[in-house]
Amino acid sequence: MKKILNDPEAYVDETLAGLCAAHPESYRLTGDDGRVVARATPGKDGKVGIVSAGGSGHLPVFTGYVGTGLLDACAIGNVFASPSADQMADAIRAADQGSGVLRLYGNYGGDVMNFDMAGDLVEMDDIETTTVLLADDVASAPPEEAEKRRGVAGMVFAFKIAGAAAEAGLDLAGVTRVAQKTADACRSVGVALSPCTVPQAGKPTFEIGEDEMEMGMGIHGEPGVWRDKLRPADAIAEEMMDRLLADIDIAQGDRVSVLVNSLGATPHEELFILYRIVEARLQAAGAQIVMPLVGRYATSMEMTGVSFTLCKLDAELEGYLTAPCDCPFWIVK
Amino acid sequence: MKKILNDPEAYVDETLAGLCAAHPESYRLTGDDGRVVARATPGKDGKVGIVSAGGSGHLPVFTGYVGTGLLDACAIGNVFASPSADQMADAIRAADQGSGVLRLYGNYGGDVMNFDMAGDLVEMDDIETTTVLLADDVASAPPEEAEKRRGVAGMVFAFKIAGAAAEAGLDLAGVTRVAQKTADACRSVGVALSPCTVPQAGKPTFEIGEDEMEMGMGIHGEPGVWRDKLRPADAIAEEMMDRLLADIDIAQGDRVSVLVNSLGATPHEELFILYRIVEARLQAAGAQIVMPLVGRYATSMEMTGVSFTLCKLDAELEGYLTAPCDCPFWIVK
Amino acid sequence: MITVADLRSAAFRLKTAMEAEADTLNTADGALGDGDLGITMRSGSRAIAAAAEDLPEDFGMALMGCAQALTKASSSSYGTLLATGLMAAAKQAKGREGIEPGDLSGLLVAARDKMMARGKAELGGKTVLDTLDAIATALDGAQDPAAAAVTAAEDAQEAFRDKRATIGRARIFADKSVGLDDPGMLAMTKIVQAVTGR
Amino acid sequence: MITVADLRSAAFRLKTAMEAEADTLNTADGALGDGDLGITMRSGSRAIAAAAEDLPEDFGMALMGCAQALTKASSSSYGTLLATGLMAAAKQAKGREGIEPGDLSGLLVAARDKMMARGKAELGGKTVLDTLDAIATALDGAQDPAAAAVTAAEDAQEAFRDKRATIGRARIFADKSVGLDDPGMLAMTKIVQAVTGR
Ligand SMILES: Nc1ncnc2c1ncn2[C@@H]1O[C@H](COP(=O)(O)OP(=O)(O)O)[C@@H](O)[C@H]1O
Ligand SMILES: Nc1ncnc2c1ncn2[C@@H]1O[C@H](COP(=O)(O)OP(=O)(O)O)[C@@H](O)[C@H]1O
Ligand SMILES: [Mg+2]
Ligand SMILES: [Mg+2]
Ligand SMILES: [Mg+2]
Ligand SMILES: [Mg+2]
Repeated sequence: MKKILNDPEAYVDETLAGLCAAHPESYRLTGDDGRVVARATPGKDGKVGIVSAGGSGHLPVFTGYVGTGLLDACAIGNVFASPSADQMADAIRAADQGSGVLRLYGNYGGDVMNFDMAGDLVEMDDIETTTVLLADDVASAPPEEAEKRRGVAGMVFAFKIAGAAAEAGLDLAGVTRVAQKTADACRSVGVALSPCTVPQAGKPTFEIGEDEMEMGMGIHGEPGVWRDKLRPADAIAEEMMDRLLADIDIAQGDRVSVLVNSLGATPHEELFILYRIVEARLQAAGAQIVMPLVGRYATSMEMTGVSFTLCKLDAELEGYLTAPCDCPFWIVK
Repeated sequence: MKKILNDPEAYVDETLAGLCAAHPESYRLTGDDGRVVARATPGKDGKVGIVSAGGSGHLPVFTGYVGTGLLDACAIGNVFASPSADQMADAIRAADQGSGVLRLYGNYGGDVMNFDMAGDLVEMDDIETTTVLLADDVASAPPEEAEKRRGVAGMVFAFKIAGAAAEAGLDLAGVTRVAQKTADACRSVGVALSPCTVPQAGKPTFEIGEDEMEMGMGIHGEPGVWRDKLRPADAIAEEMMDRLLADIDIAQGDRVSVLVNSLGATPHEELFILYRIVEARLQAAGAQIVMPLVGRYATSMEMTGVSFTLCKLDAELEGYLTAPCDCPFWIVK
Repeated sequence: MITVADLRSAAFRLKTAMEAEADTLNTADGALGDGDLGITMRSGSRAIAAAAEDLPEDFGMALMGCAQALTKASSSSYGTLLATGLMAAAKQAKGREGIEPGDLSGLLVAARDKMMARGKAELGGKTVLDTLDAIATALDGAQDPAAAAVTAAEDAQEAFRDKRATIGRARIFADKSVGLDDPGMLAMTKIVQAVTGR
Repeated sequence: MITVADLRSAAFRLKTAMEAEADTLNTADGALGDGDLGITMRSGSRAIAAAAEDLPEDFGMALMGCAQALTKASSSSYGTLLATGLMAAAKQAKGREGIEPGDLSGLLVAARDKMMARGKAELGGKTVLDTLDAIATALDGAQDPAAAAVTAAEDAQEAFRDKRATIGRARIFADKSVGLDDPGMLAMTKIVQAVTGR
């Protein structure tokens, strides 16, 4: 949990400076106070814009996914903190190509309130906006209250699929419909083994024993479902799959994509060990796995742990999922 | 430093099983005991084969870089341990398309001895082989003994550039020459903040204080140049650049690629913070940065730390570096 | 009359208090949430204190200046809600040199209502709204407004302690929240203590 | 005569010793290297002990069986060198039912030379080669070969302790290596102690 940084207050601005310096062909820093990342080359005129926003500390989420077939712009807050309504309004303006903008982001109080305020602000610019919230973390509320759930790694599928729909030329209502269908089709669950440190807080987000793990923990260290001794990889994966499959119907012949995601420190080696069980469970359910993603797609800096996301596909979603996209963190050809 | 695993003895085989299950379009497990990863679709007939080998625990190095415009096959040992000569021989055979095979790997005693033995073994199969060793870690020996240095992340440039040269149709001597030129053009240095745990050892590779860092540490926890209190990011980056620039001539107008690499746990956010200094130093030297790489290209599982690699380019190397490649961990279009 | 000068010194007291309480608030928020409330209040109050150096003479505009400083510094749920409330109060106080203690209750009601609309939450949900509501009621005709406000905040916090959280991150752990102070209520108690100097 | 039965029981003693010494050897290797020598020797000796269950009657072929088991289990520098040495000795002993104590020195010389070729290293470099060389010399005409071998290994380890490493990972830290045992020499001392039962 050791960090390489300068002044904690500068963590985000220095990160963004480096991000845009390393990838000037992809990213452009904009907004009143440089907290908006937009595509270096904007999408084509008349394309529906897609904008996201949220706290820093989750790379490639959020800013990393600004790119062709993905997001048009993104407002980014301090680590684990929402950007301001003004910054979000700047991002909406940067994303607009004259056909309206979809706000696509995770269900967290601060983000929702500020994006609502941002929507009010851009009404004056005559930019039409819609909203789709990701609320995919099954550990954060029972199915009856599914709309209250936290948004986690399912976001990645929504960015990809909605981004491809916008690139394909759907209008705002169409892109919004596809994004909502994706959000509805995603279920995630996470497990954490060790915390990360928010630079401005200077100490770990939670404490946990050297031999413990927590099931269902949130990406900012929000409490999970249980905490107990560290279990073997296969047992962890089985329980995560139990929880996901209990929450979504996967039937014989269904086509499903899956994301086995490291929260940061957990290495690829261990993701692949877990993937064996994910694959076996989906095969046992009769499902066909489409374009599995294994890697660091939505992180919590140096947190140790993983999340699984299932995204149940229909032909429309599958077409957009497998369509081309291009950003420094994710290329689909 | 907590791990998600089953039986430590099964760590590598389960990792490989998951790797190939998740990416069957890219990888095929082969070899007598399943410790060789080869391209799912072999390179075209007559292409020079490129083979690598080394210990597990460094994903995407080594097996991850099997792919178009990269490696043809790779033998993989236990975590941080060389594969056997038999396994390497199997990998050489899998890489051969009738025009000989380049052995391209890092300078470690066990790997060298076994790859030498493997070369003897495949002589009977009439497969011509050559060898290029990466010895890019400037912290591991003074310039006078440069050939004794450890091989670290510079390997990634060598895989990419030699891979493109082979794809372009160069013969074995040509691919070997290009690979050697790349190896000669690379300099790396690493810094570690916290160790990783080798599953079979069950405890961290080294001990280090909560407020300490080590400059020049090796990717298996081999000792570095100094150990001291953790310094600010910019100071760390400056010293790493000092060490690299002292070891290679970078003059006005030179074209240089750079890899800012996480050893595992260090998040992208911090790599970008460091990148600011890397860019500033290269710009100050008058160099033009080409295709900078920032991410997890060569890891030590969950180790916290970073390495920098400079790769000084001429027109030939730059052409191959920026040529297309495709594996699940790295796509260049 | 409460003037901009009073607002300014209250801002400085707030900053001092929030520097000191940051860890406590982070910990309270970390029990069921993301543990950032101390950071929010520390950077928010620093920003307000910095803005306080040159606030306009108009009391309403001065409140608006505080709200904008807060918005720039912190956009967590709590920071956004506080800024929303401050703006609502600012609107009412606009054009005046200062406010009378008797105006306080009305300003708080305005803030509370706007915050309910922004956060889409009801009273009784164990949030900062309930503290504000209790203070507004207590201030209505109070002899010693400062004392009344502090007591009302402390009492509300205690009264809700054994209830279940219904809003925000803590809602997910409603059962565990019984017996724990809502971090936003706790923060409001500390804010009121600091600005009144009690 | 030393027979395959003796070899088998030596293999079991070796496994027991290496299970016990794994941490010590990892630590010694970790001081200047990658800390895996204990893992190498533990998995290597486990594999040899497993192979020992059914070794062929031919002493040379039996040695070859041990070498192959070692190769499959461990390919670190040390494992590879030991296997190389075993194979060289195996070649010399091929076709015989057993070996005489008087043959031991010659077998060790053969092993040592093949290992020098494989590792491209010289004698005097503070490696396992120096221990093997010392043992080979001590065994030449020894009355009590077991005692002579153990003493030679221990003495070599001590004699080289204050020299600088010249080979392998430790070479990079030659200055720091002064005063530290070479891990490969340490391991060979423990191997000799285990196989002789001294
Ligand atoms: N929608 C809401 N309405 C009213 N109060 C709320 C709301 N959401 C959060 N709060 C208050 O804010 C406090 C948490 O603030 P904060 O830590 O900033 O939230 P977060 O980190 O989840 O954005 C809660 O204890 C509660 O008092
Ligand atoms: N080239 C060599 N020639 C002779 N002995 C060597 C050589 N390389 C290593 N050794 C011996 O092996 C020991 C280290 O073994 P090991 O830990 O397996 O190395 P590594 O982990 O670097 O592959 C050293 O202490 C030394 O005695
Ligand atoms: Mg919070
Ligand atoms: Mg928060
Ligand atoms: Mg070693
Ligand atoms: Mg080793």
